[in-house]
Amino acid sequence: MKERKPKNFFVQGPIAASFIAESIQDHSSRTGIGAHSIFLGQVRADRIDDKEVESIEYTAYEEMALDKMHAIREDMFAKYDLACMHVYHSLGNVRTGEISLFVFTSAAHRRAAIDACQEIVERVKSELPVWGKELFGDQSFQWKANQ
Amino acid sequence: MKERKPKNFFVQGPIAASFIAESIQDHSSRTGIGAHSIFLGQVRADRIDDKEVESIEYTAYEEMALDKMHAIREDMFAKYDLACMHVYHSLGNVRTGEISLFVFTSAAHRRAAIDACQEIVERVKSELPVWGKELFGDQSFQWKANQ
Amino acid sequence: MSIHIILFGRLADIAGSSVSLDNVADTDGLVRALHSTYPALAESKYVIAVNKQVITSNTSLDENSVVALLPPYSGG
Amino acid sequence: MSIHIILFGRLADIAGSSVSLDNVADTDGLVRALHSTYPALAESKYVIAVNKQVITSNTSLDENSVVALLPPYSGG
Repeated sequence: MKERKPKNFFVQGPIAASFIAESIQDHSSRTGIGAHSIFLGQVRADRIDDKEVESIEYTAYEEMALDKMHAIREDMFAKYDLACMHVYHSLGNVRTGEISLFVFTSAAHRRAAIDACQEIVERVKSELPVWGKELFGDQSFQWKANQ
Repeated sequence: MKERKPKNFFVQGPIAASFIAESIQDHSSRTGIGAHSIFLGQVRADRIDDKEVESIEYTAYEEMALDKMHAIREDMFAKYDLACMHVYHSLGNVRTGEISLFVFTSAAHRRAAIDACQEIVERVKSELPVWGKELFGDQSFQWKANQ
Repeated sequence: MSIHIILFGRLADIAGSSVSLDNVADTDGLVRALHSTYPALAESKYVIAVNKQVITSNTSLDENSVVALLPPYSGG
Repeated sequence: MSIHIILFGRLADIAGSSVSLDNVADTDGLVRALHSTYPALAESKYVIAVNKQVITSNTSLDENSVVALLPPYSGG
Protein backbone atom coordinates (compact mmCIF):
# COMPACT_ATOMS: atom_id res chain seq x y z
CA MET A 1 0.00 0.00 0.00
CA LYS A 2 1.34 3.35 -1.00
CA GLU A 3 1.48 5.76 1.87
CA ARG A 4 0.51 9.35 1.25
CA LYS A 5 3.61 11.49 1.68
CA PRO A 6 2.75 15.10 2.58
CA LYS A 7 5.29 17.60 1.36
CA ASN A 8 7.49 19.13 4.04
CA PHE A 9 6.68 22.82 4.26
CA PHE A 10 8.95 23.64 7.18
CA VAL A 11 12.03 25.75 6.61
CA GLN A 12 14.92 26.02 9.07
CA GLY A 13 15.28 29.65 10.16
CA PRO A 14 13.83 32.70 8.39
CA ILE A 15 12.30 32.71 4.91
CA ALA A 16 14.50 34.86 2.61
CA ALA A 17 13.07 37.54 0.32
CA SER A 18 15.13 35.97 -2.49
CA PHE A 19 13.29 32.68 -1.94
CA ILE A 20 9.97 34.51 -2.29
CA ALA A 21 11.20 36.12 -5.52
CA GLU A 22 12.21 32.71 -6.91
CA SER A 23 8.78 31.32 -6.04
CA ILE A 24 7.12 34.18 -7.93
CA GLN A 25 9.49 33.81 -10.89
CA ASP A 26 8.76 30.08 -11.06
CA HIS A 27 5.17 30.93 -12.01
CA SER A 28 5.97 32.98 -15.10
CA SER A 29 5.62 29.90 -17.31
CA ARG A 30 2.12 29.26 -15.92
CA THR A 31 0.39 31.59 -18.36
CA GLY A 32 -3.11 30.60 -17.25
CA ILE A 33 -2.47 32.46 -13.99
CA GLY A 34 -3.81 36.02 -13.71
CA ALA A 35 -3.53 36.67 -9.97
CA HIS A 36 -1.20 35.83 -7.10
CA SER A 37 -2.01 36.49 -3.46
CA ILE A 38 0.80 36.39 -0.90
CA PHE A 39 0.77 36.63 2.87
CA LEU A 40 3.97 37.06 4.86
CA GLY A 41 4.23 36.83 8.62
CA GLN A 42 7.09 38.92 9.99
CA VAL A 43 8.43 38.65 13.54
CA ARG A 44 7.44 41.77 15.45
CA ALA A 45 9.54 43.44 18.14
CA ASP A 46 6.70 43.50 20.67
CA ARG A 47 7.41 45.27 23.95
CA ILE A 48 6.30 43.48 27.10
CA ASP A 49 6.83 45.68 30.16
CA ASP A 50 10.37 46.99 29.63
CA LYS A 51 11.56 44.12 27.45
CA GLU A 52 11.48 43.71 23.69
CA VAL A 53 11.13 40.52 21.68
CA GLU A 54 14.40 39.84 19.82
CA SER A 55 13.43 36.61 18.10
CA ILE A 56 10.95 33.77 18.08
CA GLU A 57 12.01 30.14 18.40
CA TYR A 58 9.52 27.95 16.55
CA THR A 59 8.87 24.30 17.31
CA ALA A 60 6.21 22.01 15.82
CA TYR A 61 4.70 18.59 16.05
CA GLU A 62 5.93 18.08 12.52
CA GLU A 63 4.26 14.80 11.58
CA MET A 64 0.86 16.08 12.66
CA ALA A 65 1.44 19.48 11.03
CA LEU A 66 2.22 17.80 7.70
CA ASP A 67 -1.04 15.83 7.89
CA LYS A 68 -2.97 19.00 8.74
CA MET A 69 -1.40 20.92 5.88
CA HIS A 70 -2.26 18.11 3.52
CA ALA A 71 -5.91 18.37 4.62
CA ILE A 72 -5.90 22.16 4.23
CA ARG A 73 -4.44 21.81 0.74
CA GLU A 74 -7.12 19.31 -0.31
CA ASP A 75 -9.88 21.54 1.09
CA MET A 76 -8.54 24.61 -0.73
CA PHE A 77 -8.32 22.92 -4.12
CA ALA A 78 -11.84 21.52 -3.63
CA LYS A 79 -13.26 24.90 -2.60
CA TYR A 80 -11.44 27.34 -4.88
CA ASP A 81 -10.44 27.33 -8.53
CA LEU A 82 -6.73 27.53 -7.71
CA ALA A 83 -3.81 27.02 -10.07
CA CYS A 84 -1.36 26.51 -7.21
CA MET A 85 -0.80 26.93 -3.52
CA HIS A 86 2.42 27.02 -1.51
CA VAL A 87 2.95 27.39 2.24
CA TYR A 88 6.25 27.67 4.08
CA HIS A 89 6.68 28.02 7.85
CA SER A 90 9.90 28.54 9.77
CA LEU A 91 11.25 26.27 12.47
CA GLY A 92 14.00 27.34 14.87
CA ASN A 93 15.09 30.90 15.42
CA VAL A 94 13.67 33.84 13.45
CA ARG A 95 14.71 37.36 14.46
CA THR A 96 12.51 40.44 14.47
CA GLY A 97 12.07 41.84 10.98
CA GLU A 98 12.51 38.41 9.41
CA ILE A 99 9.78 36.35 7.72
CA SER A 100 8.44 33.18 9.41
CA LEU A 101 5.35 32.42 7.31
CA PHE A 102 4.88 32.56 3.53
CA VAL A 103 1.50 31.70 2.00
CA PHE A 104 1.26 31.93 -1.79
CA THR A 105 -1.84 31.21 -3.89
CA SER A 106 -2.34 31.62 -7.64
CA ALA A 107 -5.43 31.46 -9.83
CA ALA A 108 -6.78 32.62 -13.16
CA HIS A 109 -8.84 35.28 -11.37
CA ARG A 110 -8.17 37.36 -8.28
CA ARG A 111 -11.17 36.28 -6.17
CA ALA A 112 -10.02 32.66 -5.80
CA ALA A 113 -6.40 33.59 -5.11
CA ILE A 114 -7.27 36.24 -2.50
CA ASP A 115 -9.97 34.25 -0.69
CA ALA A 116 -7.92 31.07 -0.54
CA CYS A 117 -4.82 32.89 0.73
CA GLN A 118 -6.79 34.52 3.51
CA GLU A 119 -8.43 31.25 4.55
CA ILE A 120 -5.10 29.40 4.54
CA VAL A 121 -3.55 32.03 6.83
CA GLU A 122 -6.40 31.62 9.34
CA ARG A 123 -6.18 27.84 9.22
CA VAL A 124 -2.39 27.83 9.54
CA LYS A 125 -2.69 29.94 12.69
CA SER A 126 -5.54 27.97 14.25
CA GLU A 127 -4.91 24.38 13.12
CA LEU A 128 -1.18 23.80 12.79
CA PRO A 129 0.55 22.41 15.89
CA VAL A 130 3.32 25.02 15.89
CA TRP A 131 4.53 27.04 18.87
CA GLY A 132 6.50 30.24 19.08
CA LYS A 133 8.70 31.08 22.05
CA GLU A 134 9.34 34.82 22.20
CA LEU A 135 12.91 35.44 23.34
CA PHE A 136 13.94 38.69 25.02
CA GLY A 137 17.45 40.08 25.09
CA ASP A 138 18.03 39.07 28.71
CA GLN A 139 17.62 35.31 28.11
CA SER A 140 14.05 35.40 29.43
CA PHE A 141 11.13 34.33 27.23
CA GLN A 142 7.39 33.99 26.98
CA TRP A 143 5.26 31.63 24.94
CA LYS A 144 3.58 33.45 22.08
CA ALA A 145 -0.24 33.53 22.07
CA ASN A 146 -2.09 33.92 18.78
CA GLN A 147 -4.92 36.42 18.61
CA MET B 1 1.57 77.74 -2.71
CA LYS B 2 3.05 74.28 -2.54
CA GLU B 3 1.40 71.86 -4.89
CA ARG B 4 0.77 68.34 -3.71
CA LYS B 5 3.01 66.03 -5.73
CA PRO B 6 1.62 62.48 -5.86
CA LYS B 7 4.30 59.80 -6.15
CA ASN B 8 4.60 58.18 -9.55
CA PHE B 9 3.61 54.54 -9.22
CA PHE B 10 3.89 53.65 -12.90
CA VAL B 11 6.68 51.37 -14.06
CA GLN B 12 7.76 51.00 -17.69
CA GLY B 13 7.28 47.36 -18.71
CA PRO B 14 6.86 44.36 -16.40
CA ILE B 15 7.48 44.38 -12.64
CA ALA B 16 10.43 42.11 -11.87
CA ALA B 17 10.34 39.46 -9.12
CA SER B 18 13.66 40.88 -7.90
CA PHE B 19 12.00 44.27 -7.40
CA ILE B 20 9.31 42.60 -5.29
CA ALA B 21 12.01 40.88 -3.22
CA GLU B 22 13.77 44.21 -2.65
CA SER B 23 10.50 45.79 -1.54
CA ILE B 24 9.98 43.00 0.98
CA GLN B 25 13.59 43.18 2.18
CA ASP B 26 13.27 46.94 2.67
CA HIS B 27 10.72 46.28 5.41
CA SER B 28 12.96 44.13 7.61
CA SER B 29 14.02 47.19 9.62
CA ARG B 30 10.36 48.04 10.33
CA THR B 31 10.11 45.77 13.35
CA GLY B 32 6.63 46.95 14.30
CA ILE B 33 5.31 45.11 11.25
CA GLY B 34 3.84 41.65 11.78
CA ALA B 35 2.02 41.04 8.50
CA HIS B 36 2.48 41.80 4.81
CA SER B 37 -0.20 41.23 2.20
CA ILE B 38 0.77 41.24 -1.47
CA PHE B 39 -1.31 41.04 -4.63
CA LEU B 40 0.28 40.47 -8.02
CA GLY B 41 -1.53 40.75 -11.33
CA GLN B 42 0.03 38.53 -14.01
CA VAL B 43 -0.75 38.78 -17.72
CA ARG B 44 -2.78 35.73 -18.72
CA ALA B 45 -2.56 34.00 -22.12
CA ASP B 46 -6.31 34.12 -22.70
CA ARG B 47 -7.58 32.38 -25.82
CA ILE B 48 -10.13 34.26 -27.90
CA ASP B 49 -11.46 32.07 -30.69
CA ASP B 50 -8.30 30.59 -32.17
CA LYS B 51 -5.94 33.34 -31.04
CA GLU B 52 -3.94 33.70 -27.84
CA VAL B 53 -2.98 36.87 -25.99
CA GLU B 54 0.81 37.36 -26.21
CA SER B 55 1.10 40.61 -24.31
CA ILE B 56 -0.85 43.58 -22.97
CA GLU B 57 0.07 47.16 -23.89
CA TYR B 58 -0.91 49.45 -21.00
CA THR B 59 -1.69 53.14 -21.36
CA ALA B 60 -2.99 55.52 -18.71
CA TYR B 61 -4.23 59.01 -18.14
CA GLU B 62 -1.26 59.42 -15.85
CA GLU B 63 -1.99 62.77 -14.21
CA MET B 64 -5.50 61.68 -13.25
CA ALA B 65 -4.29 58.24 -12.13
CA LEU B 66 -1.75 59.84 -9.79
CA ASP B 67 -4.48 61.97 -8.22
CA LYS B 68 -6.74 58.91 -7.83
CA MET B 69 -3.96 56.88 -6.25
CA HIS B 70 -3.26 59.70 -3.85
CA ALA B 71 -6.93 59.65 -2.79
CA ILE B 72 -6.90 55.84 -2.40
CA ARG B 73 -3.77 56.08 -0.25
CA GLU B 74 -5.32 58.69 2.04
CA ASP B 75 -8.49 56.62 2.39
CA MET B 76 -6.55 53.47 3.23
CA PHE B 77 -4.44 55.10 5.94
CA ALA B 78 -7.59 56.68 7.42
CA LYS B 79 -9.52 53.41 7.40
CA TYR B 80 -6.87 50.83 8.34
CA ASP B 81 -4.06 50.75 10.86
CA LEU B 82 -1.39 50.38 8.18
CA ALA B 83 2.36 50.69 8.56
CA CYS B 84 2.88 51.12 4.83
CA MET B 85 1.34 50.72 1.44
CA HIS B 86 2.94 50.50 -2.00
CA VAL B 87 1.35 50.15 -5.42
CA TYR B 88 3.11 49.73 -8.77
CA HIS B 89 1.41 49.41 -12.16
CA SER B 90 3.04 48.74 -15.51
CA LEU B 91 2.82 50.98 -18.55
CA GLY B 92 3.80 49.80 -22.03
CA ASN B 93 4.22 46.19 -23.03
CA VAL B 94 3.94 43.30 -20.56
CA ARG B 95 4.08 39.75 -21.92
CA THR B 96 2.07 36.78 -20.69
CA GLY B 97 3.51 35.35 -17.47
CA GLU B 98 4.91 38.74 -16.46
CA ILE B 99 3.64 40.92 -13.60
CA SER B 100 1.78 44.18 -14.33
CA LEU B 101 0.35 45.07 -10.90
CA PHE B 102 2.00 44.91 -7.46
CA VAL B 103 0.03 45.92 -4.38
CA PHE B 104 1.86 45.64 -1.04
CA THR B 105 0.44 46.49 2.39
CA SER B 106 2.04 46.06 5.81
CA ALA B 107 0.63 46.33 9.33
CA ALA B 108 1.23 45.18 12.88
CA HIS B 109 -1.60 42.68 12.53
CA ARG B 110 -2.82 40.62 9.60
CA ARG B 111 -6.41 41.88 9.45
CA ALA B 112 -5.47 45.45 8.45
CA ALA B 113 -2.85 44.34 5.92
CA ILE B 114 -5.13 41.77 4.24
CA ASP B 115 -8.28 43.92 4.15
CA ALA B 116 -6.46 47.00 2.86
CA CYS B 117 -4.64 45.05 0.14
CA GLN B 118 -7.88 43.55 -1.11
CA GLU B 119 -9.65 46.91 -1.14
CA ILE B 120 -6.77 48.60 -2.97
CA VAL B 121 -6.84 45.93 -5.70
CA GLU B 122 -10.56 46.50 -6.27
CA ARG B 123 -10.12 50.27 -6.34
CA VAL B 124 -7.12 50.10 -8.69
CA LYS B 125 -9.17 48.02 -11.12
CA SER B 126 -12.30 50.18 -10.92
CA GLU B 127 -10.98 53.71 -10.37
CA LEU B 128 -7.65 54.09 -12.14
CA PRO B 129 -7.82 55.42 -15.70
CA VAL B 130 -5.63 52.68 -17.15
CA TRP B 131 -6.32 50.65 -20.28
CA GLY B 132 -4.95 47.34 -21.48
CA LYS B 133 -4.77 46.44 -25.14
CA GLU B 134 -4.48 42.67 -25.56
CA LEU B 135 -2.13 41.89 -28.43
CA PHE B 136 -2.33 38.62 -30.33
CA GLY B 137 0.51 37.04 -32.29
CA ASP B 138 -0.92 38.07 -35.67
CA GLN B 139 -0.75 41.85 -35.01
CA SER B 140 -4.47 41.97 -34.18
CA PHE B 141 -5.67 43.14 -30.77
CA GLN B 142 -8.66 43.66 -28.54
CA TRP B 143 -9.22 46.09 -25.71
CA LYS B 144 -9.18 44.34 -22.33
CA ALA B 145 -12.39 44.45 -20.28
CA ASN B 146 -12.17 44.12 -16.50
CA GLN B 147 -14.61 41.78 -14.79
CA MET C 1 -12.48 79.62 -27.79
CA SER C 2 -10.74 76.31 -28.55
CA ILE C 3 -11.19 73.29 -26.29
CA HIS C 4 -8.55 70.62 -26.17
CA ILE C 5 -9.80 67.04 -25.72
CA ILE C 6 -7.72 63.96 -24.99
CA LEU C 7 -8.95 60.45 -25.73
CA PHE C 8 -7.82 57.08 -24.43
CA GLY C 9 -8.04 53.38 -25.20
CA ARG C 10 -10.48 52.36 -27.91
CA LEU C 11 -11.69 55.98 -28.24
CA ALA C 12 -8.25 57.00 -29.47
CA ASP C 13 -8.55 54.31 -32.15
CA ILE C 14 -11.66 56.15 -33.36
CA ALA C 15 -10.71 59.81 -33.16
CA GLY C 16 -7.00 59.92 -32.38
CA SER C 17 -5.49 60.69 -28.99
CA SER C 18 -6.29 64.40 -29.09
CA VAL C 19 -8.84 66.62 -30.76
CA SER C 20 -9.44 70.39 -30.68
CA LEU C 21 -12.92 71.86 -31.02
CA ASP C 22 -13.98 75.46 -31.47
CA ASN C 23 -17.21 77.05 -30.34
CA VAL C 24 -18.23 74.68 -27.57
CA ALA C 25 -19.35 76.20 -24.31
CA ASP C 26 -20.09 73.12 -22.28
CA THR C 27 -19.73 69.34 -22.25
CA ASP C 28 -23.14 68.71 -23.81
CA GLY C 29 -22.15 70.86 -26.77
CA LEU C 30 -18.80 69.14 -26.96
CA VAL C 31 -20.40 65.69 -27.06
CA ARG C 32 -22.80 66.77 -29.82
CA ALA C 33 -19.94 68.15 -31.91
CA LEU C 34 -17.76 65.07 -31.37
CA HIS C 35 -20.51 62.57 -32.15
CA SER C 36 -21.34 64.44 -35.32
CA THR C 37 -17.70 64.30 -36.50
CA TYR C 38 -17.00 60.77 -35.19
CA PRO C 39 -20.25 58.76 -35.26
CA ALA C 40 -18.47 55.68 -33.81
CA LEU C 41 -17.95 57.63 -30.59
CA ALA C 42 -21.71 57.81 -30.10
CA GLU C 43 -21.79 54.02 -29.95
CA SER C 44 -18.90 53.82 -27.46
CA LYS C 45 -19.17 53.67 -23.69
CA TYR C 46 -17.18 56.39 -21.94
CA VAL C 47 -17.19 58.99 -19.18
CA ILE C 48 -15.93 62.55 -19.41
CA ALA C 49 -13.38 64.04 -17.04
CA VAL C 50 -12.98 67.81 -16.80
CA ASN C 51 -9.76 68.81 -15.11
CA LYS C 52 -9.20 65.19 -14.00
CA GLN C 53 -12.63 64.93 -12.33
CA VAL C 54 -15.27 62.67 -13.80
CA ILE C 55 -18.42 64.75 -14.39
CA THR C 56 -21.96 63.43 -14.15
CA SER C 57 -23.90 66.41 -15.54
CA ASN C 58 -23.42 69.13 -18.13
CA THR C 59 -20.38 71.24 -17.22
CA SER C 60 -19.37 74.58 -18.68
CA LEU C 61 -15.93 74.82 -20.24
CA ASP C 62 -13.38 77.54 -20.70
CA GLU C 63 -10.13 77.64 -22.63
CA ASN C 64 -8.19 76.27 -19.65
CA SER C 65 -10.42 73.20 -19.29
CA VAL C 66 -8.73 69.86 -19.80
CA VAL C 67 -11.35 67.50 -21.18
CA ALA C 68 -10.71 63.76 -21.32
CA LEU C 69 -12.86 60.97 -22.76
CA LEU C 70 -12.35 57.77 -20.80
CA PRO C 71 -13.62 54.34 -21.92
CA PRO C 72 -14.16 51.66 -19.24
CA TYR C 73 -10.95 51.13 -17.25
CA SER C 74 -9.07 47.88 -17.63
CA GLY C 75 -5.93 48.23 -15.55
CA GLY C 76 -4.47 45.54 -13.31
CA MET D 1 1.93 -1.71 28.90
CA SER D 2 3.96 1.47 28.57
CA ILE D 3 2.52 4.55 26.86
CA HIS D 4 4.81 7.12 25.30
CA ILE D 5 3.71 10.75 25.55
CA ILE D 6 5.23 13.74 23.75
CA LEU D 7 4.76 17.29 25.00
CA PHE D 8 5.18 20.61 23.24
CA GLY D 9 5.61 24.30 23.98
CA ARG D 10 5.09 25.39 27.55
CA LEU D 11 4.05 21.85 28.55
CA ALA D 12 7.55 20.62 27.72
CA ASP D 13 8.88 23.27 30.11
CA ILE D 14 6.83 21.58 32.84
CA ALA D 15 7.34 17.87 32.21
CA GLY D 16 10.03 17.61 29.52
CA SER D 17 9.41 16.81 25.88
CA SER D 18 8.62 13.16 26.44
CA VAL D 19 7.26 11.02 29.28
CA SER D 20 6.51 7.30 29.55
CA LEU D 21 3.69 6.00 31.73
CA ASP D 22 2.87 2.42 32.74
CA ASN D 23 -0.54 1.02 33.54
CA VAL D 24 -2.77 3.50 31.76
CA ALA D 25 -5.56 2.09 29.62
CA ASP D 26 -7.12 5.25 28.30
CA THR D 27 -6.62 9.00 28.02
CA ASP D 28 -8.62 9.79 31.19
CA GLY D 29 -6.30 7.52 33.17
CA LEU D 30 -3.29 9.07 31.47
CA VAL D 31 -4.40 12.59 32.39
CA ARG D 32 -4.97 11.61 36.04
CA ALA D 33 -1.51 10.05 36.25
CA LEU D 34 0.18 13.02 34.58
CA HIS D 35 -1.58 15.64 36.69
CA SER D 36 -0.65 13.76 39.84
CA THR D 37 3.05 13.69 38.84
CA TYR D 38 3.10 17.20 37.31
CA PRO D 39 0.50 19.37 39.12
CA ALA D 40 1.39 22.36 36.90
CA LEU D 41 -0.01 20.46 33.92
CA ALA D 42 -3.43 20.48 35.57
CA GLU D 43 -3.37 24.26 35.42
CA SER D 44 -2.31 24.37 31.77
CA LYS D 45 -4.56 24.60 28.77
CA TYR D 46 -3.99 21.82 26.24
CA VAL D 47 -5.62 19.28 23.97
CA ILE D 48 -4.63 15.64 23.51
CA ALA D 49 -3.84 14.06 20.16
CA VAL D 50 -3.82 10.28 19.79
CA ASN D 51 -2.10 9.15 16.59
CA LYS D 52 -2.06 12.75 15.33
CA GLN D 53 -5.82 13.22 15.78
CA VAL D 54 -7.10 15.59 18.44
CA ILE D 55 -9.55 13.67 20.66
CA THR D 56 -12.59 15.15 22.37
CA SER D 57 -13.62 12.25 24.61
CA ASN D 58 -11.95 9.45 26.56
CA THR D 59 -9.99 7.22 24.18
CA SER D 60 -8.54 3.80 24.89
CA LEU D 61 -4.80 3.39 24.36
CA ASP D 62 -2.54 0.52 23.40
CA GLU D 63 1.22 0.25 23.28
CA ASN D 64 1.29 1.56 19.70
CA SER D 65 -0.62 4.73 20.56
CA VAL D 66 1.25 7.97 20.03
CA VAL D 67 -0.08 10.44 22.58
CA ALA D 68 0.74 14.16 22.30
CA LEU D 69 -0.15 17.00 24.63
CA LEU D 70 -0.63 20.22 22.67
CA PRO D 71 -0.89 23.68 24.25
CA PRO D 72 -2.67 26.42 22.24
CA TYR D 73 -1.02 26.81 18.84
CA SER D 74 0.94 29.97 18.10
CA GLY D 75 2.44 29.53 14.64
CA GLY D 76 2.57 32.17 11.96
